[in-house]
Amino acid sequence: MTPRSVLDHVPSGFSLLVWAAIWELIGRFGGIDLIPPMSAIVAKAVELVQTDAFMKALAVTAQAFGVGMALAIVVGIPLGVLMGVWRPAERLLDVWVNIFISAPLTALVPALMPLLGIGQTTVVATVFLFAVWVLVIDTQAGIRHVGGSLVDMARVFGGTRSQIFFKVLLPGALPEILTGLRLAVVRGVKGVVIGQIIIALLGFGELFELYLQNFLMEEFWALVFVVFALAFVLVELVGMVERRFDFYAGSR
Amino acid sequence: QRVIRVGQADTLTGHNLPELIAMANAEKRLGVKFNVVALKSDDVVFQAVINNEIDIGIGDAYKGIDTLKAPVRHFFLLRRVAYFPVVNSEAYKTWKDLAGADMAVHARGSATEALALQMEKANGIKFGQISFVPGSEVRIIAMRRGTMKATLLDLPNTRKLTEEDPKKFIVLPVETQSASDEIFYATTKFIADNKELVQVLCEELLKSLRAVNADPKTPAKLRTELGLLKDLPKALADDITPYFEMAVPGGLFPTDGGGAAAAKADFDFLIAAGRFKGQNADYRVEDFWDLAPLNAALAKVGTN
Amino acid sequence: MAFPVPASTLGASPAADAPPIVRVAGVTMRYANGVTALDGIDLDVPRGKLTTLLGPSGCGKTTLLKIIAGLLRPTTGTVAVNGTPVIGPGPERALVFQDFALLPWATVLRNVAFGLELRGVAKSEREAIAAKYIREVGLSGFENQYPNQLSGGMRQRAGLARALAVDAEILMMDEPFSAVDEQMRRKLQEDLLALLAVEKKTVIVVTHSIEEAVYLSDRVVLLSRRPSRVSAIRDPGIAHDMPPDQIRRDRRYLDTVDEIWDMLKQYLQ
Amino acid sequence: MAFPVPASTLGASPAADAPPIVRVAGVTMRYANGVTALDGIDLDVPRGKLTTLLGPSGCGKTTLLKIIAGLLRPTTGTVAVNGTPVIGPGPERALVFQDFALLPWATVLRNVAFGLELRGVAKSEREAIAAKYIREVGLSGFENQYPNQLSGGMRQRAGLARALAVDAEILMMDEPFSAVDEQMRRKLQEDLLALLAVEKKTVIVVTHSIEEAVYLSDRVVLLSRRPSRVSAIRDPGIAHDMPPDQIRRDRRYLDTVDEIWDMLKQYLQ
Amino acid sequence: MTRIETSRRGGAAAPEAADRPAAAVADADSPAPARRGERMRGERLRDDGWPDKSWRDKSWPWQVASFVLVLGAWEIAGRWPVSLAFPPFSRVAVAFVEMAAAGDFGRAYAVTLPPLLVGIGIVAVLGVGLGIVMGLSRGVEWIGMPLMVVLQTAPVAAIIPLLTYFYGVSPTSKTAAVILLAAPIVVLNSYRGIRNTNASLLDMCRSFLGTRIQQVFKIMLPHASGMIFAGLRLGISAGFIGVVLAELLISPTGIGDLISYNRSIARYDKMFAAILSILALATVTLALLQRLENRLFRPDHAVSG
Ligand SMILES: Nc1ncnc2c1ncn2[C@@H]1O[C@H](COP(=O)(O)OP(=O)(O)OP(=O)(O)O)[C@@H](O)[C@H]1O
Ligand SMILES: Nc1ncnc2c1ncn2[C@@H]1O[C@H](COP(=O)(O)OP(=O)(O)OP(=O)(O)O)[C@@H](O)[C@H]1O
Ligand SMILES: [Mg+2]
Ligand SMILES: [Mg+2]
Repeated sequence: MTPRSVLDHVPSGFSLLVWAAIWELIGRFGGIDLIPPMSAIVAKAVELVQTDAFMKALAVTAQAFGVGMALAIVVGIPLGVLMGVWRPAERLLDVWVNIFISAPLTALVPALMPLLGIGQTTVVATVFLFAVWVLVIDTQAGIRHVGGSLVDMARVFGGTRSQIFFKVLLPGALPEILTGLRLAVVRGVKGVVIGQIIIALLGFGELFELYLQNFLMEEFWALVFVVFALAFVLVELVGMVERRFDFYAGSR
Repeated sequence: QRVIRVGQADTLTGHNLPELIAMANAEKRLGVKFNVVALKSDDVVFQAVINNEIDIGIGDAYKGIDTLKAPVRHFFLLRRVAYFPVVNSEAYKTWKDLAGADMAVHARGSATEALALQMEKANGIKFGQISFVPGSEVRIIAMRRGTMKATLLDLPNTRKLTEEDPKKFIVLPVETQSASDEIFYATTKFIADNKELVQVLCEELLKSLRAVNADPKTPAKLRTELGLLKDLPKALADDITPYFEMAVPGGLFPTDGGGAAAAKADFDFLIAAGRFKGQNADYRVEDFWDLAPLNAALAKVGTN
Repeated sequence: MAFPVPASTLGASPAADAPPIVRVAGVTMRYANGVTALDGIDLDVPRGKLTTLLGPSGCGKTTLLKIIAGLLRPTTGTVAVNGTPVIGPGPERALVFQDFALLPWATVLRNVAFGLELRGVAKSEREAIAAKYIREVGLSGFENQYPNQLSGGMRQRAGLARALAVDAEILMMDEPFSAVDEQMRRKLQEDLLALLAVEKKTVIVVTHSIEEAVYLSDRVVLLSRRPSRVSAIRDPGIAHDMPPDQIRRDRRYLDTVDEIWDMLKQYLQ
Repeated sequence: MAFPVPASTLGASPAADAPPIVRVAGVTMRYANGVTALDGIDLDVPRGKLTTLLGPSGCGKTTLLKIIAGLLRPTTGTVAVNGTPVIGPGPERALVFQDFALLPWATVLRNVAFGLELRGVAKSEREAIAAKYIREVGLSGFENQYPNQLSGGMRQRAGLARALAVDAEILMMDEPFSAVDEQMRRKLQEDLLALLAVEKKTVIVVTHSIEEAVYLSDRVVLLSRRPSRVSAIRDPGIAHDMPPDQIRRDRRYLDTVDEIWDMLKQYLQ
Repeated sequence: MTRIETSRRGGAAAPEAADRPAAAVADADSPAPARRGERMRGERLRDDGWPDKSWRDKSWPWQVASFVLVLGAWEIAGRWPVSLAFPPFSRVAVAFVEMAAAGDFGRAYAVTLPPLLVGIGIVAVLGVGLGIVMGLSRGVEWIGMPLMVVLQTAPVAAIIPLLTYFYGVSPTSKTAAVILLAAPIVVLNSYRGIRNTNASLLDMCRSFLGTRIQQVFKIMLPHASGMIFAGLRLGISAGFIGVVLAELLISPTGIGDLISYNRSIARYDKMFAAILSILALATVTLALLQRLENRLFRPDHAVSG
């Protein structure tokens, strides 16, 4: 086998093991006190997830994330639908949605604090702000995608407005809505972490700060990896649903 | 059960045990619950207090009271300033060398910042930039790595660093410090509405601090007894007693709750730091402190 | 209104005398962006016959079909079906789409029954009807497949079954076979003629293919370049009971194809 | 190697005796995913003639063309051009793509000159050559347009000009007209024949359209369903100097179309 | 074997479906659900999957209405007031002018922008380079792709304070923060741009005897330029986030200081003016980049299609 075809048979995610090994070596022999060996981090991560402190932080974080995402969904999808079906709404809001989707929203977070206080509300708002725009844009794009002959078809066969909306537009936009949801989850996770560490030291933010200020590097990295793993699993879950509906994304 | 929200600008560690112990005891006497939250910085704590999101702040509110005329008063001095200017001797040897150099301190609005400003004045120099790096532990790492050349460190970390490499890390001469680092404060309304609570808290703080001063092992012991900070990582738990064994002889914990004398000293300090304009006489203690609860508490538990 | 048959019409269709099922009168269509697609179209569609609309690309064939379907409102002019003015889609008209317009998330069965579903027909009833037409178009056995599991030809069969299932008088098709490959197209054409011999409908087909138009139609309507008008009408007069390869060798078929090609060639480039 | 002409071949082509320009011998193609597209193809392409590959959808026509073009390597078997085995693309072969394969960011002029650009021909020279072929395919005046400003037919003309510009002996076309509309297709077919009368090339065309194949070709190669083999070869023997509408009425044309249609029909559905 | 096939074997760890049709999703963090061959109605889709907004209805009544609507809503909410910490737009506008006149912005951006520019510059050169190499070499792809995907999903914001350990409180830390946030997206987009090169264009190039080098420079790079620039835009957007985060988390300087200082002294109008300034700066920068891209690489986007 050529080296090329060897690679064909190794799943590409496996290269992460190579990186982990490099990390382990740096951790052991690199003499950088900030980078403990990977093995120690993993051991610490196992320990960490069993502590009360972690569970409490997880609960606080999950709550902020859940409420923020729920708000983003409740606001984002209808807004996207509105902008998809009603031209004036799109013309009025399109610019703003596009500004906010790429704006450094982080700068807005400090402003939320005097507005909403130092508690969960601000973190919820941060999650919401990070997640909502991509949902709006993708929902809108999804609705647009269905726009063509499927709607005409439903009209020809005598569909009413609500039939067209529920039987054609919504299921038709589902692939994009799910893509939007997945991207919103990625952004929402960023939002919850940024919110927690910029504003109030809540949940994981508090743990990060505690470990960092006291130079507990094993705990710090363990938490980084655990949070990553949680985010990854969440994103993959949405991704799985998304792939289930993806088969018709190219054929509407 | 009533919850009293207390805010401070750091994550909770063993260093906070004296006040945690006091609050735990006060809880038992008052039937309330103290809920301590850690916020990003001192100015966030102050804002939270004036916005009524937090009942009691730990830190200081001098600047806020001065500029905003905020209805906030200090009522108990918890910890004095004990920070030392540590420099990398390969870069700087005297105060004069620090002119134009970067100086790292804890946080905006913190005592370390004021201290840095005071040092500029006292030595007739101007730092290049004062940058904010929260956590003495973080700053000593940066000092070790050479990415930071001058900073203010608390007592234990100063010792740690200078003992590690006495040639490389030196402490520049400073006048004895008597300024406050962390003070309990609240809105006038809160203090007025909760006279008993504030007084009891002061009493318990006095008792707790006196106990710590008498035996630096007390915090670690009481932590287990009272079940405080249960989730503290082991490395931090092990550090509790060494910290107090160093901090107590350094005179960090006052036994009298501060009061007028502390306020006057703070005015001097803030004026020297350039954060207050004018002279000591221009500032009145009662604009910044509500001495009544402390005095009542002292009357109850004795003036030592 | 004068029926615009040019003098050169070959073979008079007998249907031209019966009242037309669709009458398009003075229809002009100007889109919001200023494009004038149709410019005064007058057209009668004979009942029970297959009429094709043929014209250069972009001339407005789809536009005209959508206006007849009631999906678009003309800027001026009227369309009447059975004497009643068209103000929107109606149950007497059904459409077959160029891109099939099947719901990708629904099975063939549900897709074929979808027109009935929208009309509120009960599930068991509409599925029985759908099953019948699925058989008729030759899709038996594929009821529970999804459109992406079908070939282009099969998808168009499903689209046709859906249009047949609602039992409309008029079947309209916008380039029904242009998205399937040539050989399948030929097969579908033959099958369509066989099916129509049974189903007896009025059919309006839009196409680009001259051969297809002449092969399928009782009447071919030629549109000019945009802004388009009816430039000629031909009734090939081919007996559709001949075998397909006979038709394709028929003099009249070949002549009509050539004549139309000569007319349309001028519009290209 | 035996030349696989079935007994039923109509009209022996005189070129069959001359040495073939392309000789495909025992070519089998098995894709990595296990699909066997071609199963022992033997085929000679006569020099200076137009040969079409015809077969049901997915049978492996594109695969075979790509193998001849040197873009794919067959699993077994060989292809020889002028007696030299093919190991990759060569200057004697040029391809016209179904999806045009024009660089969207380049003007028509640069696109047409692109083959020469890749060969390092100097800018002024290659643009002169390109301009000539742009004229020849009827695109004059569009030199500085971008592909997105052209219609499908015009894009395919640009693709054709690009293939002509490199002056290859063999021109290969994969469904060259399937992405343009019927009428434009017919026009392009006629123009292609006119062009080839001047340019004298060996041409291999892949198509789905029986009419197109018979109309254009000196030789039609029929492929069976996948895994595909050569199922028949027909040389329609039509004189291409007849006017197009004459060809389409020619007995031999019509007979060949019908015969091929009868053979291919079995592969549908 | 055509190259498109190999590109379908995306990273197993990719949180987005790497087996999508080519150019399906611009990247895991971008709002571009456009699929291959699909066109949004009335909206041109560029082949990098980004809706090309240049067609957008620029008629001024709608633009004016849009601004009046949003800024008006802000003004009303501010005057109502929703909160004392939420000044109306007019006050913020005044504060903005004051601060601009006083040179506050000049001073702040003199501190904020250099690390941002340096970081983006580094990412633009090295990140795009790495992405391209990853797209061209299976080996580099295998080793690099999953790492980039991880970096993109990981809570990188938490790591930013750690940078002080490495680089102290210097502009270097901020530069590192910018790179950390911007690099994954830029690398991944460049990679996907190369990988999703239209297979038929590659075949065309090969059949006209293009060399590998010609294939890369005449086909892949121009073709990927859309995705690469989309990545750069996302990267710049992430870079802005990075520099603001660094200024808020590591040490308040520059625009981050302007925001947190004005908050700490309760000058909310000035705080919002500072926030507004960076939002506007980011928006304008991204818009300009889009123009530049069209001008440099895709002249065909400028003409009507
Ligand atoms: N919604 C619309 N808005 C503006 N112009 C339109 C719209 N739909 C179609 N047009 C324009 O109207 C003209 C006729 O379009 P139409 O689709 O009816 O032509 P067609 O004959 O069906 O074309 P084809 O042969 O390509 O299917 C075209 O020039 C087209 O660009
Ligand atoms: N790269 C590939 N990998 C695996 N299978 C392939 C590949 N390319 C083509 N095939 C399969 O090989 C068979 C022949 O494909 P090919 O494209 O050559 O057929 P075709 O005759 O050109 O089809 P069409 O008429 O649709 O153009 C098909 O079944 C196809 O699915
Ligand atoms: Mg049309
Ligand atoms: Mg093919």
